[in-house]
Order: sequence, then structure tokens, then C-alpha cells
Amino acid sequence: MRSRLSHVGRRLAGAVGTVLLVSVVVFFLLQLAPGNAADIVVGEDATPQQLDIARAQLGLDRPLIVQYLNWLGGVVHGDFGDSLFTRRSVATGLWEAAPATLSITLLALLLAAVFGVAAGAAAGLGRETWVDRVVSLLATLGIAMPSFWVGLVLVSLFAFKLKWFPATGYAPISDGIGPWLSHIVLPCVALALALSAEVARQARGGVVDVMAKPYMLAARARGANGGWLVRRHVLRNAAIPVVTVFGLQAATLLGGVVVVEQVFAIPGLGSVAIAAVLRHDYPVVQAYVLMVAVVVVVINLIVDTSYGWINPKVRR
Amino acid sequence: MKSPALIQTDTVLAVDQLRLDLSGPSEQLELVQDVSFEVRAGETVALIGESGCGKSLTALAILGLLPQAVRIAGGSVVLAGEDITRASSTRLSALRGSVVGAVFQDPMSSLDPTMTVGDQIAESRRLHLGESRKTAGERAVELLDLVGISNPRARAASFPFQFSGGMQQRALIAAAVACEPRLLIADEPTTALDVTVQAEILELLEDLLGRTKMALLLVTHDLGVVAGVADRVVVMYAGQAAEQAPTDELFASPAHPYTRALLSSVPQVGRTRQPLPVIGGRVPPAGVFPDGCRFQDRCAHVVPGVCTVGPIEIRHVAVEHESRCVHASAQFGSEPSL
Amino acid sequence: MNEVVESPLLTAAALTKSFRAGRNSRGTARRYVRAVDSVSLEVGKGETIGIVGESGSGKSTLGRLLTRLLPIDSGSLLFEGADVSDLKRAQLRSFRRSVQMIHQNPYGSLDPTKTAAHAMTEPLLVHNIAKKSGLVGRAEELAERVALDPRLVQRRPDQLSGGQRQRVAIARSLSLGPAVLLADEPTSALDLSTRSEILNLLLKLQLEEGLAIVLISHDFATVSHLSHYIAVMYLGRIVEQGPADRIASSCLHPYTEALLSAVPVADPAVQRTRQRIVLRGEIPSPDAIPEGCRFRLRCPKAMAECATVDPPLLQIGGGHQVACLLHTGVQTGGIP
Amino acid sequence: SDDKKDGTSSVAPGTGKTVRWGTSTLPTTFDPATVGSATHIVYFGLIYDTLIHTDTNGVLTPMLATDWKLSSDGMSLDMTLRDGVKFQDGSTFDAKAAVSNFDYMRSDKSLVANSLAMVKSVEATGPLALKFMMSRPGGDLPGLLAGLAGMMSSPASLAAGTNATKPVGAGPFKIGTISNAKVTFTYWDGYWNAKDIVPRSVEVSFIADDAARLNALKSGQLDIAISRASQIPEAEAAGLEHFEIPAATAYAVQLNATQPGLDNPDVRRAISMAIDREGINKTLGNGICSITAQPYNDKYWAHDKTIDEKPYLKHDVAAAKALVAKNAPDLSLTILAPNITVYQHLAEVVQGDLSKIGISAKVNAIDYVDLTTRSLKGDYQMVVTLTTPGSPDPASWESKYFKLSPVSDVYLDPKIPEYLAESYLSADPKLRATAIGKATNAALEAGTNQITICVPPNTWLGAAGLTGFASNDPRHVLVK
Amino acid sequence: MTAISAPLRRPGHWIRMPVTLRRILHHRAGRFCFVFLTLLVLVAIFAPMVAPQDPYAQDLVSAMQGPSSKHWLGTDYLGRDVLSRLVYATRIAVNAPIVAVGLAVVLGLPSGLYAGYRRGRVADLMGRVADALLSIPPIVAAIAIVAAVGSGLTTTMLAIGLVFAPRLFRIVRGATLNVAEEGYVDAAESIGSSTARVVWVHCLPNVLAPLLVQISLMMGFALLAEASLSFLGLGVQLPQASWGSMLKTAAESQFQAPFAVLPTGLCLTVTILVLNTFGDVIRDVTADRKEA
Ligand SMILES: Nc1ncnc2c1ncn2[C@@H]1O[C@H](COP(=O)(O)OP(=O)(O)OP(=O)(O)O)[C@@H](O)[C@H]1O
Ligand SMILES: Nc1ncnc2c1ncn2[C@@H]1O[C@H](COP(=O)(O)OP(=O)(O)OP(=O)(O)O)[C@@H](O)[C@H]1O
Ligand SMILES: [Mg+2]
Ligand SMILES: [Mg+2]
Ligand code: NI
Repeated sequence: MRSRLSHVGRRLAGAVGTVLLVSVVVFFLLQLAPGNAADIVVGEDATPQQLDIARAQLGLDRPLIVQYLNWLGGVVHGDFGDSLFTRRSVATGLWEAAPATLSITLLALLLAAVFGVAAGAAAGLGRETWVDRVVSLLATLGIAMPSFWVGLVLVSLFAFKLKWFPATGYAPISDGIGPWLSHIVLPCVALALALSAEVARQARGGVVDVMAKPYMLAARARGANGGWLVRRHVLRNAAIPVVTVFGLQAATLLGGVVVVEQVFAIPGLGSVAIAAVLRHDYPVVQAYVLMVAVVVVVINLIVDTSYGWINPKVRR
Repeated sequence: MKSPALIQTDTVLAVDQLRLDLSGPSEQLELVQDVSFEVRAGETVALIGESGCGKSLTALAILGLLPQAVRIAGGSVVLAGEDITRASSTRLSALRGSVVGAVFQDPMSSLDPTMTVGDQIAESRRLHLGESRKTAGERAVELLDLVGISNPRARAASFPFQFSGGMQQRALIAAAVACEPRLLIADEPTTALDVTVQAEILELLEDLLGRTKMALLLVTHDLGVVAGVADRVVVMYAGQAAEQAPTDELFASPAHPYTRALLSSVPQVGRTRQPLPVIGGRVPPAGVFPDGCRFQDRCAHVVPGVCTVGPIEIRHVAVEHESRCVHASAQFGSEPSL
Repeated sequence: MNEVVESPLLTAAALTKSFRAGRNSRGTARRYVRAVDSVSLEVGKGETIGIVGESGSGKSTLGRLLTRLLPIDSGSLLFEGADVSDLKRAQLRSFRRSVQMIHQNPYGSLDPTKTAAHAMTEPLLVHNIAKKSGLVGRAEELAERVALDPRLVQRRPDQLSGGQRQRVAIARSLSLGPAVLLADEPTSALDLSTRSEILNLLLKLQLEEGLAIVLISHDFATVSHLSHYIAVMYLGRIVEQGPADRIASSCLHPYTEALLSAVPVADPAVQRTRQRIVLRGEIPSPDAIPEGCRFRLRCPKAMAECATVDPPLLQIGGGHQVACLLHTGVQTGGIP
Repeated sequence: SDDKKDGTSSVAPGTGKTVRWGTSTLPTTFDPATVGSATHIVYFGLIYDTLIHTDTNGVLTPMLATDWKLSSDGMSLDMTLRDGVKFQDGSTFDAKAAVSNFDYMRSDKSLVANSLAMVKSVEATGPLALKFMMSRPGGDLPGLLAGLAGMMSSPASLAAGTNATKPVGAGPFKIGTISNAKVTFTYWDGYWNAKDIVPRSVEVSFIADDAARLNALKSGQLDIAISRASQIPEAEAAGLEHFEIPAATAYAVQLNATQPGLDNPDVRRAISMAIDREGINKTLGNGICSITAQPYNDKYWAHDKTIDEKPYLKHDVAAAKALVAKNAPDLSLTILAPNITVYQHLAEVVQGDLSKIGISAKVNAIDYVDLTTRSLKGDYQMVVTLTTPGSPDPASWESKYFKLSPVSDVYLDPKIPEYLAESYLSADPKLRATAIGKATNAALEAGTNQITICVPPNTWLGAAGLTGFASNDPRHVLVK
Repeated sequence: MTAISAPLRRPGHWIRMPVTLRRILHHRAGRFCFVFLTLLVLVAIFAPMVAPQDPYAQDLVSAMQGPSSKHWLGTDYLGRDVLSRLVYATRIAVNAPIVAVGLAVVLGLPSGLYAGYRRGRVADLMGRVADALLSIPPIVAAIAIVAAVGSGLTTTMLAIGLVFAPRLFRIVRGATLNVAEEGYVDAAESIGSSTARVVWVHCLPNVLAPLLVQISLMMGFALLAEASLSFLGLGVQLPQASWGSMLKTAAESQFQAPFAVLPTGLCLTVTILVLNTFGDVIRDVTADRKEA
């Protein structure tokens, strides 16, 4: 038990370290940017004195390291500063945008898990059959299509031709499950496509690998076959590469959502981030990148721990 | 060789003129050919030969678990009176684990890492006897005890990685014999283990065989192991059965030059720092087997025109002793010297 | 007696090496595996020292220490009287020319992207002994020495058989004219018929060139076939050591006895009369070596004292040393 | 127009359906003094009433001020304020409140202080009487007071400094919720001029992507949205309505006349001649972009008809090519454009046109903030963008841009400052237009570096059956 | 066992690459991918000769037209010939991934080899930094970098390369860790080879296979990323066209000109598909070698 706790503790410490590193990277990267936060705040018609005032207000006259530490100090307390543009708290802004993004990514994850695993397992079990070929083709295609294109095709098909779903926007879950779902279905599909394809590929590979393992031979020699074999031996073992893929793809997914949000005009984190990037709203960009990194790190932490659940060897 | 009618009632396994082909996209390779032998109840038969000679494929053929590309191209495999070359795949699954059990070379990777050892041992009882998880689980604990694992109840709930190699192999043996099969096929069960552990496992197998009427088909390349446990030996060379004899007779008077060479090339404790006899040349790989005797390129007694043409038939040397060599004759003991 | 004792080529004294556990073994994190625990060994010119022991007993680690492929934690290693235990990588070059090794796995020990000729002559290139232009000729010479068909030198390893690869590996280690050859399980991955060829080759090389050989194997038969001296390792320690014939005929340590009794003999008559000593229990995990004698938990002859005293390796005459209280009694004092 | 207003008069004030409005930018603050950009005036207008009202053509009418008069020398302005007006927090609008507004507007914190630089003092000369004293003639002041500078907010919120996020004005709508992508405004029933105010609330959604905005309209998530002219065909096909609202903005090429090559007036003229304005209007402008050499459309008060008769709009590739060959062979330029589709397309066309006359150019699409920063620093050769010469006042715009570059002190024509000074003498649009026209003409004569491509109306697309949308302003809109 | 039957090869030094290439060409899909990619490169190099028209010549009057005998694939929003622009855009499709992956290789390969071979504290630190960088989504990182240093194809691709670098680092490190366990690395050390020699002569050729697989996949991803960034307005410099930017504009007007998305979309998708398949083929082909 103690070793397990310390194991988790070590993982956590590692995660915190990673996040700190990200914060350094993010903070100093954006210092490379041309133009100065103060320029942006004061706008077109400002006088030099106004600029100086703005600089002092933003703390830009202090040494970089002090700026970083101040920022980090705030971050630790959940204060990411104020947006240079809206002058609202960055945390509030991101907090408002988070539900939309979370809804889409989580549902996309779910879709990808269900369809990707099912298709991949079917392909792996029926290796070299038509199922395998169809799934492999779709999977490669899914990875090869830019998500914004997929999104636009979905819109023209399901929003305009069939009028099943709205083309844009987001309805919070408080508006009711129906509106919420109908707004996020298309973006989720657009986002999930590439991920399902990746998951399907991994699941297929995992199943094929597992099928070739000596313990499968041993199990079959005991008389196990068909559904019994698949349920008890194949899926469980093939799950490890699939879970890994979820960890690795978490980052890609959170990146992909930026594009999808633009296509579907969803006021999520990605939209906030893009707007902030274009306006050089550094506090927002910093907070966003850091937040996404934290999410990715947490997902990987979860993936790591779920290994234990699947693979008893890591459990202790 | 024998018609089914002649098979003795206590014959558990009769392999007759088995031929296994590799069917590739372009070519057909003959991997195993003309292998015939029997295993009788309570008997231990060893299948020996160098790497790649087809031992494992023969064993897998008996289990109906050949790799996809390999198929039975001829002959029959009669397991407990049933020709499995004609059996359906469901029938085969029903036979595996209940009539025939199997243990493989690498214990670590032969256990499903995500399933407890107990569950894996219980698996065949649940499949074949329809026992509930609980009953089968109880039986698994007993089986673990039987194969000499201390504290079996706790061990049944462990995962394979928590076992040492020897314990893993014990567990696999327990799983293989869970339904009291009539035949146990052990494909190099001790190759991956230390000699001390190998001794334990062999002891365990002998012990199990003593308790039940189970027969054992032991695949190995270790002549020492053969000498210790087998009643009869089948020597394979390049996909064929080269010689077959009771163990003592084989060691005392091998009738095939290959067997002889094999026996003499074993380093022995006590006979130190002397050059060992070697068999020159290499085993011909599948696909380029020469016409005639497959050992001809490496054999000191090759007679051109005799050894090099046509298929060489198995000849009886003595009772239950046969050899695929033109020099082998019924006059026991007159084999040509090396 | 006034004979000049020729100083040994390679002298190891109290070599010790620990690893952080968790990577290879099933230890819990942050524990240490003492893979080699104060091992002393001497290798003389033209001698073969055999090292046997179960898997995980530290044979390979010892081999890697003797060839300085691993840094030594403590203890000393002398080559021709000079201490090489603390030398840095760059200073080891001349030592490397004199002490060479052959690996267990002929499939892994050759770079799959390089030809046999490259493998055999790389040492010459590294040590600036030969020019690039003359390498093919040198490779063919080397091939002759290890009885390898010279036409094979342009092949890559995946086009060679196991025995051929092992010959290439031996040729490579010979190319620098070493004084000591360390062979870590050179035949365990080979078929019976090929194994004899390689053993014969090693024997021939030793007789012709006066090589000293350290032969590591878990196969007692192989080791005793080739060795002048045999050291038996158990959990990182040498528990018995002595001339090969003495160990084979009259070993003293219960572990050696068990090991010997377990070696299968290819003779049914012998096998039937032989009594196998089956050891109790499991090999302890190397990161949790028991107090006292490390063999006591499996030892059929364990006594009460064994639980408290860790027996040192002591001379019992005729160059035979053993670490067992049955034979050395409870004595104090260090290793002689 | 009147008929549309009639259509809505049946609805009681503030009871019409919510108007869902799509935009490509969102205000970053609701404080008119610190917003720093005129593009958000639409939303500000919902909250704040200005002293003076301006229509899309720049015609001034009373709003919170009922009457104003510039002194004959132009150095002071007297203003009478409307009686009975209340701020949204219930406080009364009077001269004192106005003075405190101007104190803030002219302070260091304010970004409109620059444009109010000529105002020396603002005094309450009565409860509802205001007097502006100036340091130079202030003919442009009434116009300024119709913009950000004239937006009156409650003294209490001024004192609290909370206008940025909790604005309190005297307009018809109160601020509701502000989020990243949406701002809501709800009808305030205390508004002094409630007649014709229709929607019960207005929701402004920020959708950056043009296509996504149109998609939102098509699938009914928006009622009305700012759009690109080239999207009109698709919108019409989808049954949407489109509105063209005149605006004091212009597609323009801005040249830095201090750069080698571009310092030659003939080269600048050649560039103007190279631009295929008709082609642009047809493809990108959907035929509704009015082609003129001056940045004002013909309805706008500062528009000078005499300029239209002059040959500044000649499209003559051969002549242009000859001019370039003579004056600046091998000229190669980088065109900066905001990374918004329409400007990028525009820049591409200009690039194509330039290549026809022997000028090789690359387009560098950068974001709007960068572009502004760089252009203010004079760090550019050529910019293709939308200029806003009507804001805050044509004269101040011209005085800023009719220089060789924004960091230069040299005017294109030394007479320009004189003409512009003349435009400050009177508040009369006609007189002012004449003076500004003279400046514009002088710039054009000198080979202007502010080349107008065409003057587009704002294009809005709206749901079918929408009424009451006439002036960039949702307050009269009735959604079906 | 090994391929003992393999005939004696004629003497001469074989390096590994041609063998892999030969195996690829024996593979049906591999042959197709190879031919396709070669063609792509040729088209890129000889774009001026292949393209029927000037890709920049505008003809505002005939904008947004479907295929015709004059414009085989129609015209774009400025009346430019789509086919010619596609042909010219091939240059970017070839260039951009090379720039991106090139940078990733320059950064990731040596560090990965080092960390895999040497381990130790510096290697751990490198691993940590890679982990940190990996937790920033690639697109987000690219956007942030573009925000910092300005847009344009080269910066964008360098940004993508920077984002790929830690991925490549990990792959190389993993492969090197495996290779370093192999006997031949020990053997090379035991003959006294310098670290540099061990790494370059023995480790590098043996991590080449996974590296090539990854490079192939990353090139596909770089194309995809270019398209996504173009969509977000952070792509090529006008009037240049990339497949991504062309697809963006075409997709936006797909209601008026539904045909327009097809040629570009197909070019992009098929190329990415081919790159991915090529990666798979390399993996298969090199895995075969190991098993042999
Ligand atoms: N799945 C397969 N596909 C193709 N060929 C195979 C397959 N399995 C085995 N073979 C070939 O069949 C021959 C016999 O193999 P088999 O595994 O029976 O040998 P073995 O005697 O068990 O050798 P070892 O001692 O190495 O286990 C070999 O030449 C081998 O290459
Ligand atoms: N690099 C390493 N890191 C951690 N532990 C190691 C390492 N190398 C060896 N060990 C551990 O040291 C002990 C001795 O290993 P070593 O390889 O020397 O044994 P061996 O006698 O050669 O065994 P085998 O017969 O299996 O080759 C084992 O417990 C092993 O797990
Ligand atoms: Mg086998
Ligand atoms: Mg070892
Ligand atoms: Ni505990």
C-alpha cells in the first residue's frame, strides 16, 4: 500500500514538474512576440505617456523573471491575470468557455472509444477479411482528411440538406439535453473521426498482436475459442495499446478541437484561444496553453493509472 | 502403417504418415512428411530433433492448432479413437483441454498476464465440464496444490508476473491437466528454465504420470531429459521421423547415423578438454530437401545411388525399433561404425 | 619451493556491483540488487575458468565487470598487474585490445546492418591497425582462423546461421590479438551439433594461441568440458571454486551438489540410478537476499547457524574453496 | 426607410423578439473612453446615447443635445441639453453630468483625449447648458460629439470606474451578460425615446469565421449578421435577405511614400491606374461597392462631387506600366493585409494587378493588431485594408493620413493643412465638405498614397422576413 | 532459423538502404506509394513545365467556374486556373513537410540517440522537457509559436517541426534504448569504440527503420497541420497557394461551386494517405527483416 501511494505520489510530482516546465516554456515563448502588451492595450491613438502608464500597470517594466514569478504566483492561486482586451479575469473567460469544449471532447472521446474499438477489434479478429479491409481503408481515410473539411461536409449534409442538426453554436446543458446534444453532435463527429481512425488502427494492431501471443495458443489448447476467447483473453490484453493511444491522442484532440470550434462557431476554449492569439492577448494564451497542458497531463495520469486496472503488473 | 482396426485399445494417440505443408501465396513447401508414431496410455514418448525439424508443428497438428499457413496435407491423427484431421473446429475445441492438454516452452508468455492464475487453471473446467466459477476455482486451488505450489489459495488469486518461471510452468501444467486429459503434450517445457528448476518440473511430470493413466508426448532437444523420462523416443530430422525406439535401446544401439552423431556430440561431465565429434554441414531447410536420404550431405556412410535416390522407407531394426536408413538392418548390432 | 609464480593475467578482488532494482527484476522500487557481491577471481595465461550458476546469479554481470563494460562499484581489477578498475572510457583502449568478449546471443551480438567483414574488422579500424583498403583481406584471414567459409564475409548477419554468426563474433574478438577471451554463454542459443563445433573452436584457439578464457554458462556439462577451474555462483557470490575435476567429482557445497545432480545425463542407465536432489522453495528475489547463508532457505542441509552466519569463501586445500559452514565451520577471518 | 418603420410600429416598445446578431469582432470594453477603436460603435450605441446623433451619411441631428451652436470664430460651442433624460441607474442627465463625462474623456486615461485635444474647457453654464472653449476653431467638434466622445455615462459609474464591464448610459438597452463569445443587451423601459425601439433584447455573438457566420444564419442560430459582399449569392440562394448599409469606410491601398520607389508620385499614380476597380467590384464587391477616388461614398457629407469629374480613376495598364518602367523598374513590394478573408482576396487582386504593370509584390497577411502597430510605426510599404476616414472626423483622418507616412511630418501637398484648418472654421457640413474636398483633391493631385479602391456599404445578411433594419442598428429590428 | 538458403551475394559493400528500398518496391502498396511520391516530387520540381497556365494570372470575369476545356479543373475566386495552382502548390506540399520534419529530425534525432544511449541525468531532463512539450497540443503550440514570431509558411512549418521534435525524440530514444540493450552495442564498446562511433555506426542505422516510419507519418501530419493552420488563417503567404489554403477557400464556397473542393481535397487526402501507407509499408518491410 505504501509503495502504491508513493508510486502515485511520484507520478503526481512528475506531472507537476511537467506543468511547471510548460509554464516556463509558455511564458518565455510569448516574450518573443513582437509588439508589446501595452501597445495593444492602448490602441491606435495613444500618446507615449499613456503607453508608459499602461506598461507600469501591466508590470512590464519589471525584469522578466520577476514577471514570470508574479504570474506563476497568481496562477497557483487560480489568478491568471486579466485579459488585455476584455479586461475581464482570464480565469472567468476560460471557465465560461470550458463546458462547450469539454462537452465536445468528451463526447468525441466516447464516440471514438466505442466505434474505434469496435471497428478495430472486428478488423483484427477477422484479419485479412473484407471487414478488415473496409475498416483499414476507412481508418486511413479518417486520418487523412482535414477535420475542417469533414466539418464543412457534415454541415452541408446534416444541417442544410437533412436539417437534422443546427450548423453552428452551442447550447449549454442547462438548456436541456436535447438542444445540447443536437448542437454538439456534428462537431463531435468531425473531431472524433480522426481519433476513431487512430483508435481503430491501434485496436486492430493490438488484437492482431495478442492473437499471436503464446498465451493465446495456451488458452486455445485448453479449449477456449470463439466469444469466450475474445472476451476473456483478447480484448483485455489488446486494451493496453488502445488506452495508450488515448493518452497520446489527448493532446491532438485538444488541438483539433480548436479547428472544429472555428468551423462550427462554438464559443469554446479553442475560439477563445484563437481570438486571443490573433489579438496577442498574452495572458489568455498563456493561461489557455497551460490549462490544456494540465488537462493533457491529467489525462495521461489517468491513462497511467488505468494501466493498473487493465494490466495487473503495473497495479502494485 | 497400421490400419485403424489394429490400433490397440490403450492407444491414446496414433499419428500415421502425417504430412504438413506450408501453403504460401506462390509456393507449396513440405514441412513435415511421413511421421508416424503412437502413444499409449501411461506412456511417455519423446519427440527429439534439432531446431526446425518439425517437432512443434507435429505437436500443434495433434492439437489442431496449426498456424494459419500450415495445413495437414496427408495422413491421419487419431486421438482417443477420433481422427482429428476430419474433426470440425468446435469438436477440436471440445477435445482440447479435455482429452488432450498442452504445455509450451515459454511459461512466462504462455500465461495471460491480465488474468489470475487460478482463473486460467479453472478455465478448462468451466469450458468442458460447465462448472461454475466458484467450483472451478476451488478445483484450481486443489490443482495448484497438486503441482506443488505452497499456499495455493493465495497463489490462485495472484497474477502470472508474481510467479517465478518454475511456478509459472507448474501452473500451466495444472491448467493443462485440470480436466484429466488422456494425453499431455509438453513442447520443450523446461528449455527456458534453470537445470535445478527443470529437475523439479520433470519430477512433477513423472509424479503426475504415476498418479494417473495420462500419457505424455514430450517434445525436447535435450538428450539428457529424454534419457531421464521417456519410455520411447522418436527422432526427427528435416521434417521426417528418422528413428524410433525404446529409450534404452536408442541410447544403447542407435540405428540411424544421425542419432548416433547426436548422441556422441553431447559434452559429458568428466570427459574434459577433448574435441567433441561434430556433424559437418547443416540441416537442409524446408524446400530444398535432397532426393533420397535427407541426412546424406552430412553422413559418412552415404552410398551414392542408394542413399541419394527415391524416398527412403522406414525399416524395422528390432521390435518397436525402426530407422530410416538404408544401412539399418534387422541384424541388430551390425550397424556400420563411424 | 622456489618456482616463480607467474602473476595471473586478470585478477579480480572483491568485485561488487549493485543495480537499482525495478527495471529488470520484479523488485519493488528503490531497492538495490547486489548482482555481484565481493567476487574474487584469477585468470592465468592459457587457462579456462568456468563460471556456472542459475539464471540471475550474476554471471553476466561479473563478465561485464571483468571486461569493464560496467563501472565497478567496489573492489579492484588488475590486468597484468596494473589496476584498471578506475580507468575512464578513453583510458581503457589498450585494456580493450587485451580483453575481449563473445556474447551469448549470436543473433543480437552482430549489428544487423553491417556485414560479417565489417564486424570482424571493425576493431582494427577503431584501433587504427588497418587501413580501410586492406580490410576485406584481413576479414578473410580472420574467417580462416575460425574456420568460416571466407565467401560468407560479405553477408549480413541475417544471412548467416547461428553457428556462423558465433564464428564471426569469435573472429571479431580475436582480431585484436587478446590475451583474455570472455565467453558469456557462447553456445546456449545453438543447436547441439553446432555447439560442439564452437566448443572445439574455442579449445583449438586456446591450445594454439595460449588464450585465457573465462567461460560463463549455466550448463555444467559445457563448462566442465572446457575448464581448468570452475566457480559456482549463487545470488551474486561465488559459493564454491576449484579445479574442474574436483568440482565435478567431489563438490562440497550443497548448492553445487544439487546443481550437478540436476544436470541431465544422456544415458538412461545413469539417469535411473541417479538420485536427483530437488531443492526446496523458490530462488529468493535478488533484492531480498536472506540473512546469513544466502542458500539456506533452499538448502537440504541447512543448520541453525546458517541463519546468522554468512559463510565466507574459504580454502580447503588443493585450490578448492567453498563457502559453507558444513565444510569450513564457523570461523572468523576474511577471505584468504 | 419609413415603410419598414411602419411595419414595426404595431409592436409595443421592448416587446419584439430577441435579435440575435452576429459579428466578426466583439468589443473588448464597454467604456467609450478606452475602447480605442471605432468599430464597436454599434454596440455602444445600444447602451449610450450620444449628445448628437449621426446617420450613416454623417448628417447630424439632435439626441441628448437639443441644440448646439458654434461661435462665429469657431472657438467656442454652446449646447442645450435635453430635459428629463435619465441614466440607466436612475440618475438624471444634466450639464453637470456631462461635464464630469468630459473631465474623464479628456483625462490621461482616455483614448479619445487626443481627438478632443482642441477643447480647452467644458463648463456648465446652466442646468442644461454647456459651453465648450477651444484652442482652435472646432468645426469638427459636433461630429466628434456624435461619436465615442459624445457618449454620456452615469457620473456614478464614471466615479466607480466600472464602465468597462458594467456600463451605465442613457441608451435604450442595458448590458446583460458578457462572455467570450456573446454579449446580451436587454431593453430598458426608462429610455426617453422609447418609440420605435422594438426588440426586448439583443444578443451579439462573436463568430470570427465568415463561412461559419453564414452557416449560423442559414441554420437559424442568428437573425442578422455582418457579412462579405461575395456571400450574397449564397445567402440569397438560401432565402436570406441582404442589406447594404452605407458606411464611412473604404477599401484602400495605403502606400508609404517615404519608401524607395513609392516616394515617386508617378509610381503611386501608376499603382492607382493599375487597379482593376470594376473587376474587384464585380467579384469581391458583388457589384455594390461604389467606385470613387475619394474615400467617401456619394451620400456622405464630406463627399466632393468635383473630384468625381476628374480622371483619377483611370484604369490604364499600359500607361501605368510605362510609368513604372520609367520611374521604378524592378520595384518589388510587400503588401500587408489583415488576415481576414476579404482583405486577403483584395490584396491578392492588387498583387495581380501590380504584376501586370511590372511591380512584383508579395502578400503578407498579418493579424489586425500587428497591422495597426506596424502602420503606426511606418513599418510597411503597402497596406491593403479597410480605412475608416469618417472616424472620428474626416478632417482629422486626412490630417493623419495625407502625410508621406504616419511617422512623417511632410504632407503630400503643403496646402493640405491649410485646407483642413479651413474645415474647422465652421460646423456647416457644406462649408466643411468644400474645405475637405480641397484637401482630398490636393492629395490626389500629388499622387496620393491613400488610394481608394472602392467604397463598400456594410453588407448584412438577415433571416427572411426581418424588418426595420436600416442603419447598422438592431434597435428597430422586428424578427418574424 | 536464419535464411541459410539465401544465395551468396556478389561481393561489394551493401548498405542497408537499398535493401529496404528493394523490399519496398517488391511490396505492392509500397511500389504504388513510391511511384506516387516520386511523381509528386517531379511535379513539384517541374511545376512550370507541367502547369498548363500561369497559376497567378487572374481573370476576375471568369471567377469560380467549373471545369472547361480552357480550365480543366475550373477557376478559383479570382479566376485563376485551379489545375495550375494545384501543380504549383505541389511545391509547398513537398517542401513544407520536409522543412517541418527536417527540423524535427535535426532536433530530435541527435538528442534521442544521446538520451537513449547515454541515459543518466541529462537524458532524464531531456525526457522531462520532451514530456512537457508533448503536453501542448501540436496545433495549439504551432499557433502560439506563430503568435510569437509571426505567420508565414516557413515559420508555421518550423513551428510544426518544433512540435514534432519531442515526438521524434521519444521514438528515437525508445528505439535507441532497445538497440543499446543489444549485444552488438556491447560488442562495439568492448572493442574500444568511441561513443560517437557506437552511436553513428551502430545505433543510428538500427533506429533508422522506426525513424523512417515516423518521418513518413509525420510528413502526412505536417500536410494536415498546414491545412488546419491555413484554415485558421496562419498559412502560406499570398498569392502562393497551398493545398490547405486552396481547400479552405474552396470549402467555404462549396455551396456556389460544389465541384471546387474535389480536386484539392483529393490531392491532399490521397497524399496523406499515401504517406501513411508508406509508413506502414516501411514498418512491415523492416519487421520482415527482423523476423527473417
Ligand atoms: N507459422 C509458420 N509459418 C511458416 N513456417 C513455419 C511456421 N511455423 C514453423 N514453420 C517452419 O516449419 C519448420 C518446423 O518448425 P517447428 O517449429 O516444428 O520446429 P521445431 O522442431 O519445433 O524447432 P525448435 O526446436 O526450434 O522449436 C521450420 O522450418 C519452420 O521454419
Ligand atoms: N542493467 C541492470 N539493471 C538492473 N538490474 C540488473 C541489470 N543487469 C542485471 N541485473 C540484475 O542483476 C542480477 C544478475 O543478473 P545477471 O544478468 O548477471 O545474471 P546471469 O547469471 O547472467 O543470469 P542469466 O543466466 O539469466 O543470464 C539479476 O537479478 C538481474 O535482474
Ligand atoms: Mg519447437
Ligand atoms: Mg547472463
Ligand atoms: Ni498499505
